[in-house]
Amino acid sequence: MLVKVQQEDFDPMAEMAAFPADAIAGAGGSVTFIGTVRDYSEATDILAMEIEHYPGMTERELERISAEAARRYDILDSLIMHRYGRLAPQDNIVMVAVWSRHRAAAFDACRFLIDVLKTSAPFWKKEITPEGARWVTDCPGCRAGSREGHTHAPHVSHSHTQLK
Amino acid sequence: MLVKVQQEDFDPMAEMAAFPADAIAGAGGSVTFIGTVRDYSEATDILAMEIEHYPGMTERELERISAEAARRYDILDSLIMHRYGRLAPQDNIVMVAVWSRHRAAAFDACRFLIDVLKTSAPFWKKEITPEGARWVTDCPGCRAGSREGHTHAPHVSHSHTQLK
Amino acid sequence: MIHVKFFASVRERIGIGEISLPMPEGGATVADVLALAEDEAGVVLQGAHLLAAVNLRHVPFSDVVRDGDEVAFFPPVTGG
Amino acid sequence: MIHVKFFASVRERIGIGEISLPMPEGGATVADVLALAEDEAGVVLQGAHLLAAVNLRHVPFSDVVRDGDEVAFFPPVTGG
Repeated sequence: MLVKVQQEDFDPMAEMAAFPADAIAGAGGSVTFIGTVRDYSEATDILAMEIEHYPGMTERELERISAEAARRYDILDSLIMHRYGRLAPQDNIVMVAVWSRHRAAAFDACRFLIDVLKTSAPFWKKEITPEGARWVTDCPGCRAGSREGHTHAPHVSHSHTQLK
Repeated sequence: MLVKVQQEDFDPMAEMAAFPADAIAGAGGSVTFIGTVRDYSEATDILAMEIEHYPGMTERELERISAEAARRYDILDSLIMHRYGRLAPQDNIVMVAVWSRHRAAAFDACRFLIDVLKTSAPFWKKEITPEGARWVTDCPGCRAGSREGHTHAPHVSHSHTQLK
Repeated sequence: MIHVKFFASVRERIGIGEISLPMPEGGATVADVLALAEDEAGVVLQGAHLLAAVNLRHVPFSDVVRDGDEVAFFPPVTGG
Repeated sequence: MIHVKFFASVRERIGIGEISLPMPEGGATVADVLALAEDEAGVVLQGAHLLAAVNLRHVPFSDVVRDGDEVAFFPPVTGG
């Protein structure tokens, strides 16, 4: 498993091509999620996106969920890349690639990784709009990609109430 | 939606980068499945893979399932590429890319497309092994990517019994 | 005429890639077309796992064919 | 000492990125550490949606901290 957290842009296919070949020998396929900066948000234009992160914890958390995916699913290996710093609309933010012998495991693991990443990896987005800057404050479960109901990831507890 | 059936190799990310930008404006992400030629099959080495197809019907069928995916899922657009002819181990055979505003739809649609493609698009694989050439004859449902039980795609009927 | 095509292992077994057959008087189903082509080839595809398409669409063997149709027979697909 | 870090909107609200606090005698939970840091900053993060981590791991606010720990507070994450 490989985790990269960096400011620079990345080329998803070049990263996949550079992945250690022996780790994914026998793969029948790969599933890749690429997340990009949207150019709108609740009826406002987005000029840029600033991503803050918690150095050290981000890598640790991404490695933890990669290991968890390898335990849960019959995959050969995985790659997670995530950027921080100032990004422009259309820029790549994140990619998750998973290789497996049989594609069902790669689909399941890729989806698991991006879902869990979004609720547990310490990154925070700040949208720069014509009206100013504002933190993206959605509750993480609400951003889990579905319009239907959701539950919060059980491994992350956070308080929605007063702390004192 | 875009469908390409070709003999030449392809670069998945270059194909995605070349996809009409206005069709996928507003995308929050993409999900891509890339299928490659395995180098083994039931304890036999694979030297090459020959893919026969039904020209005309392949394109038509891939367009049909692309339209079906667009009806079923809230996606922005999709791209399917599939090769035919003689391929070497590790070569790309197929790619399915789906763009959507919210990632759940892209995951669902990508998986739908590759599952249905494998049971309905008229391609046939012949493995070239040290012992000779042989057609891959798996029942399509059995190749649907899961080790668990499966059902055949309801839109494709085929007979497992004597015809006369 | 009915334009009949065979693909992959089915093409190899029947020994014919394409053949045109006169449209049977009184009509014909896809299954009838297969039987006519088997007679022509002198080969019976007994027990084969077969799919059929008419004019590039998957169809059941019970579908009726029309003069000028392209009817194809092939094994379960193994692409992707 | 306890090494406390704040991130994103929580860092902006409390006005502190990092602060080191003496380890309280008699022990402390993560919630206690937050209260101590709030006292230090003169800011109360009332009603905030907060996550906490100790030594780079997500933890509940009831966890006990040890001398030398790095304790971080931040809003629900919004990466990906």
